[in-house]
Amino acid sequence: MSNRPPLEFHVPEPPARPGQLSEIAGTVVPEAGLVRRPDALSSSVDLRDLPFELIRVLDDDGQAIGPWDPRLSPERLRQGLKAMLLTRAFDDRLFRAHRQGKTSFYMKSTGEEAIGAAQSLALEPQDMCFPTYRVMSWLHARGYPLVDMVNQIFSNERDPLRGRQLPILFSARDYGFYSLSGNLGTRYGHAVGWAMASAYRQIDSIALAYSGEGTTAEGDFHEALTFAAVYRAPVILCVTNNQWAISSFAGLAGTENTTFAARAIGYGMPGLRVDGNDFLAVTAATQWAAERARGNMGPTLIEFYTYRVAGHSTSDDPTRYRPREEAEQWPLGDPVARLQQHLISIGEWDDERHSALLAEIDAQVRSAVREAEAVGTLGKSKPPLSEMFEGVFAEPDWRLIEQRSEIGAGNA
Amino acid sequence: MSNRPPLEFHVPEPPARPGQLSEIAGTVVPEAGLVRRPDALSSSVDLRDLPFELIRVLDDDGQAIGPWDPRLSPERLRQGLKAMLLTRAFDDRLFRAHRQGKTSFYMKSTGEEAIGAAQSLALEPQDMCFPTYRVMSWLHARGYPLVDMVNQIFSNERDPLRGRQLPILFSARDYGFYSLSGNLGTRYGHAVGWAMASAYRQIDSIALAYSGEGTTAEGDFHEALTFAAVYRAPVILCVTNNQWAISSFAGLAGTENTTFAARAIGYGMPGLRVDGNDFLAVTAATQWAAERARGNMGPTLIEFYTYRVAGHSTSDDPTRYRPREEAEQWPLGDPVARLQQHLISIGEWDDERHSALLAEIDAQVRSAVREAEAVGTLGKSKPPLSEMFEGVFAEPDWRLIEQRSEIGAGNA
Amino acid sequence: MRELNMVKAINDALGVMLAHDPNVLIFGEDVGYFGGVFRATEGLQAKHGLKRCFDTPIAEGGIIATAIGMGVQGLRPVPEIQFADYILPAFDQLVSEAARLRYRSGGEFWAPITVRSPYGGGIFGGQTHSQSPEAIFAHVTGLKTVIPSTPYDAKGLLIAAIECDDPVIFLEPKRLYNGPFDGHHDREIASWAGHPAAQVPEGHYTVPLGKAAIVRPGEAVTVLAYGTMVHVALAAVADAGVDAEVVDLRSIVPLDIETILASVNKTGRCVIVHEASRFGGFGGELSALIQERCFYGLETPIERVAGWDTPYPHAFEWDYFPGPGRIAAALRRVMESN
Amino acid sequence: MRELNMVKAINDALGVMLAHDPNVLIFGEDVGYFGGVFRATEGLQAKHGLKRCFDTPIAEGGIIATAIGMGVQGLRPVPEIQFADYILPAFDQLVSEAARLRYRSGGEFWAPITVRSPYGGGIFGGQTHSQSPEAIFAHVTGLKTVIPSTPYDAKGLLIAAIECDDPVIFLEPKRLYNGPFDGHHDREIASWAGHPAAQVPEGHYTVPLGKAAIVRPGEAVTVLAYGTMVHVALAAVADAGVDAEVVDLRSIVPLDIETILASVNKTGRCVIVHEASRFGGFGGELSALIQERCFYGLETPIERVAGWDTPYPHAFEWDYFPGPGRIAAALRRVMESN
Ligand SMILES: Cc1ncc(C[n+]2csc(CCOP(=O)(O)OP(=O)(O)O)c2C)c(N)n1
Ligand SMILES: Cc1ncc(C[n+]2csc(CCOP(=O)(O)OP(=O)(O)O)c2C)c(N)n1
Ligand SMILES: [Mg+2]
Ligand SMILES: [Mg+2]
Repeated sequence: MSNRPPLEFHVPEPPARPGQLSEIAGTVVPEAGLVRRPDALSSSVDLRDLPFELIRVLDDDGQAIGPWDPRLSPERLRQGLKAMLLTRAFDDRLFRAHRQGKTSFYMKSTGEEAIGAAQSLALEPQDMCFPTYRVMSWLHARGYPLVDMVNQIFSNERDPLRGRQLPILFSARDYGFYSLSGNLGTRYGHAVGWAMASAYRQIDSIALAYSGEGTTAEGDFHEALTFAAVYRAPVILCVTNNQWAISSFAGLAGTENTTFAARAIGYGMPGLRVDGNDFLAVTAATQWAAERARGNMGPTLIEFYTYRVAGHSTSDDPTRYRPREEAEQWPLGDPVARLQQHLISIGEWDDERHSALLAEIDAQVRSAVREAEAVGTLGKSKPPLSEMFEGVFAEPDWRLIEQRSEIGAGNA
Repeated sequence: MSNRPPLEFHVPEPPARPGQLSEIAGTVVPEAGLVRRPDALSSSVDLRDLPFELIRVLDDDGQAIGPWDPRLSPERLRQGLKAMLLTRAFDDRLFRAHRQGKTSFYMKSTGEEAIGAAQSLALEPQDMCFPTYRVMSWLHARGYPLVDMVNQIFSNERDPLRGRQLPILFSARDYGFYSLSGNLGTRYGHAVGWAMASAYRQIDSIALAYSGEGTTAEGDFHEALTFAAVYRAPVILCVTNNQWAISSFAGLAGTENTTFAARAIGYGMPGLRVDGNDFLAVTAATQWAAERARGNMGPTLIEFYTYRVAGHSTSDDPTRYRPREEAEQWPLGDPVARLQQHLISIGEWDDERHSALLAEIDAQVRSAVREAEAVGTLGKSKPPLSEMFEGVFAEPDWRLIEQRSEIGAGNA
Repeated sequence: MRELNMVKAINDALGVMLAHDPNVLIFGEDVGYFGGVFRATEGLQAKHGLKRCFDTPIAEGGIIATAIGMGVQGLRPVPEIQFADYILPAFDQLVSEAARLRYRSGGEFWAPITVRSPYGGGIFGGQTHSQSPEAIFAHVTGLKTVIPSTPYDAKGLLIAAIECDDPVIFLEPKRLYNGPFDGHHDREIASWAGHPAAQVPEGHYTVPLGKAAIVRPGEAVTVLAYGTMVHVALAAVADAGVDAEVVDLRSIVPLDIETILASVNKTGRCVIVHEASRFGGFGGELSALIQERCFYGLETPIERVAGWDTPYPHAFEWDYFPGPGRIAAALRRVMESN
Repeated sequence: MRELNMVKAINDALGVMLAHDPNVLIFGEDVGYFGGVFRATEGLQAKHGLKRCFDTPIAEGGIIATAIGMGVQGLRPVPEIQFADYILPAFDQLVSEAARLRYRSGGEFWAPITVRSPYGGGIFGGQTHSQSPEAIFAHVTGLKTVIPSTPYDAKGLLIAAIECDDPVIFLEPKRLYNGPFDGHHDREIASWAGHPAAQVPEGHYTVPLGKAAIVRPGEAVTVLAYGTMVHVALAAVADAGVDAEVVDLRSIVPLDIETILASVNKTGRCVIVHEASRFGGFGGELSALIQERCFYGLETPIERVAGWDTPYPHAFEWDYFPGPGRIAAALRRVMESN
């Protein structure tokens, strides 16, 4: 025993820190089109190789190749492109609104727009997503009114969430978008329960849950996977592995020697690992998992491999903890540019239409912000004070009634 | 969509319920000696097949075969046999003591004695186990004084835990046995922190943690695995899969299509699946994982496949939820009988010595119980009342001092 | 009307609701085939089917998360947590999710779940089968907390809780399952047989949440209690020979402040009793509320009788448990002082 | 002596302890290279090395479990929970394990851990970055709960907490990190510059746990507060023009009952202030204790000023926050009545 080196524990470190050479460009990326596409109703026992592959459809030239090509209509591709561009424009505008003091907080999805957009379009209106704050493209793809979103971000009188919630922690039931909250991971299990309720009620709605890769470390993640596996709930469980959790890299969530998708093996469910910057691959994987769920084959875990291009939120500066150039060198490229290139390469898009679309989106976002500003920005306008006491319970009890009147917010 | 059958969720059910034919005898058990034994310092990436095998050393004739044979000395084998027999005799005696009203609660390890006994002997005195209530054989293998154990079970004046804890929820630091508690799963992560502290302090102690298979569903289990994997902590993480969690069978923990050992794959650690009723296989797997831990290769997850022969505790009657004959039909046999058979087959044991040993053990247990009874059984004797207020903090604060004197339990 | 003990009354309530409302479903550790470690769900799976009453993995957070997700779709799940001591792994789900969902979503989503859990001591369950966590739930805005003390109330309150659109923590005093334990642990064990509140109507009825019951009217002093302590308080009142008014709160959120204030305004004296440890317990809130609202009518200080500020100690169960002796002593003190 | 703001004083305490005791180590989400989202651990990894101050997975239960295991081996871990709102996933580890380990093991094992966590409101953090969970910790037997209100105290209390052999919850009022916020949110933001309690000695010193500070002596009424509310109370006292004695509790467990009783016995009046919602909050315990022990000396009812019984509402931050206006009104009521 004495001739062994002393015990040590290991603290994972990211490939590079500010001032060090980013190694990310050197990440070996498998070519598009190579991963097999088994039948969606296969036994999970026969799918244990998939978590170590990377499903990609769009190749470097913007061509869709291989068995996972979902063969979407050009119309659908343009819808996706628009949703992604809108998300990006909206993010940029509202991030600036925060800098201008119009709201308290904002978070961008830059670089990850394909995920929410593709999945929103791939699923049915009656399906429900259990989102994170970084899949706003789900809502943009489904046409959620921009002005309502800005009203929420400004916590003004028209805020659909009545001034009660932090900016961007939306809730939009009619758009299949479950209530967000600041607590990471807590809603993953709600998706499982919701999916079980669909089955119980024998309605045809499935659930889709999101977790950041950092959040997979929470016990809630494991319990949700366990329940989903045990009851074969019709749910799609997604991990958006954007490499970063604030300042912590993905290795800190326990995947230096494995993948997030591989977690699926231990629960007896399929795990797919998918290029999250590839609109077509995201769509295809989602369709496959949805077919499986609707066929009573239970849950699928999908890891979307992507990159968080912006800072975590308005509260941090990413250049303090990672090389500035890392985002540009990210080898899977920009999801917007890749879909745009694909559309152009199949002759369904051109620069002119692109510029026109950008202008249209810009006008939409501007007008929504203008309209919301007219109502008021944070602190300049808010819902009636009585809203502070509503919604604690279905009906307020004497404490709330007393306190409401104590503060002069009405008796009724 | 409309031509699909309606959504359903699935509620797992055990192979048989009371009155149904037990299918357990039909469980296909792989032969002993077939599983490869890779180098203990191999990369986890090359070990992903192991969780789906079953490591067995003792064959049906009691011969030790294959690469996992730990080649233990006859002396060590006899030590193991004695620890297991002692555990069984102690369990039977104290279970009866509960029926006689001498204590409030008891739990037996019947059928699972090999696990704690083999691991206790395979690890070093300075190592620490983080037990469940079903590995008391760890203590019996290390010679914990029986009378102290009975005093604890009787919560009498000499109870080493000062009357504060439920019977059998021991703590025995000097025997490498961490404090038990009623809360399932909560100590799994303590083992990881303890192991990291060893590494931090550069002492040569590793940790071993136990979880029942039912308990693996807790978030704590996953968080412990994550921390162990991330920091490559020198810890052995065991799951004792005894098929039952009170009335729930193992499938309810999410392994109808996979194994508990396979959970390891998703964390990038090796997962071994081991015949838990085979003293030699348990020893060999533990030695392998210990070598790995001491070689700074981090944690190993080991699933011990075994069977809970008795009821869950003194509070339940297992014939209410499983066929009475299931235990006898368990295809991996009785760990005690199997080790005994092996010792006999190598000429190191015989019926005479066995009877002598049983008599010796019986006398030891009787004398310990008699001695503890002389001190007092539950309610007949207890530690001084002041002990109720000790140990809440390192030093009692004014509340405890006031309350202690209010109850007349002394001022100092 | 039949005579039922408390656990049978709870079982009856669950059976009634399963029959009454297809949206009700029940799950938890060992609740399915086995019928629960306290038999509260006995026979329900056999009668109503595998999908209406089933076992779960051992993961309390997951049980509550699943229930919330189901509740959001309009179901009324009634999850069981096997012991209230094991509700803590689900505490974040209850506080950050169940309790907050309606508020934060602007009313779009809510979680009409009823979390049943046996709680309290007196059964030699040691540290982790005896605790009373009601205070930490009472502090959470958005949760209701209900605690019955009789078979009749248990059934009626449980049905009311299941029909309530808010998340309810339903704590069942396990020491009362089989009989109205009055704390005289050295005397013969009583069963519910012959107790008036063990007369339980068949079928559907409710006891409203937020209404206390005056279980013994009196003029001299008000005793506030809930759960097992209601019966212990009644015994203490008899032992002390004081004309106390004993109020069974039945739910601590919503709290029946009117009944409490009316009683204390009448008696001018108050003793609060609970099993949970005293410091930071729910008795503090009750004491503060009464003091704020009845200050000028109080003759003597409000007293609290509660568990000591230690973990629940196995061998010292009867020293720890707020028994009739301690309550009677407090009653005498309150009557004598001033 | 240097002038430090509160977050720098905390950073200083951590640095002193890392240098002073090789058994101290620090970990939590983003605390390593990045230095924490509030910069409390800035520079510590660079100075003391990767194994003394490092990042963790996002799993609060795992963080505390790991800390307990380390503590058992004699280390003194100082884990950070990024926001106190996110301490709930670790609640079971804190209550069922850290708090109970010494007791249940008959003194064989204990967990000398100090859990740091920014808490409280006033920063437009919305529901889940603003809460004050101290009451649920105060109720747990076996945990200590400490809340500083100045840079000087923050450093001295944190060092005392780390050296304490019991588990300590160390709640840092995040609104005070950069300045002594007095609740006048519409006025210019103050920094710690020039504040006497921002004078922080170099090196090692302690402020004992369990000792309150009289931050403003007075005769007319006692104000009990902690954290941000100490400064808000001081402003309210000035606004109301009342000769109040303002007591900063500094730790709520152990509680400095002597100082509290001495003050209330002197003034005969008491206002309790905390940010957490009122019902079931720690103010109830304080009110009950005082009422029990100073009953005959109280001139007027003890008042509580606290957050409303709602979740923490983003747009209504200043309506919810117990500001100087509400506290001054309570002071006036208490002085006027009777
Ligand atoms: C329970 C909980 N713990 C900690 C936090 C603080 N926090 C907010 S976001 C974040 C990082 C999340 O990373 P990841 O899951 O990878 O999602 P991403 O932001 O990359 O989309 C942390 C630690 C929180 N919100 N909730
Ligand atoms: C957190 C928690 N939840 C529930 C229980 C109640 N309980 C005690 S033992 C048990 C079953 C455990 O089964 P398993 O993990 O398989 O261990 P085994 O008893 O088979 O060794 C349950 C549900 C508990 N003690 N703690
Ligand atoms: Mg991330
Ligand atoms: Mg088991």
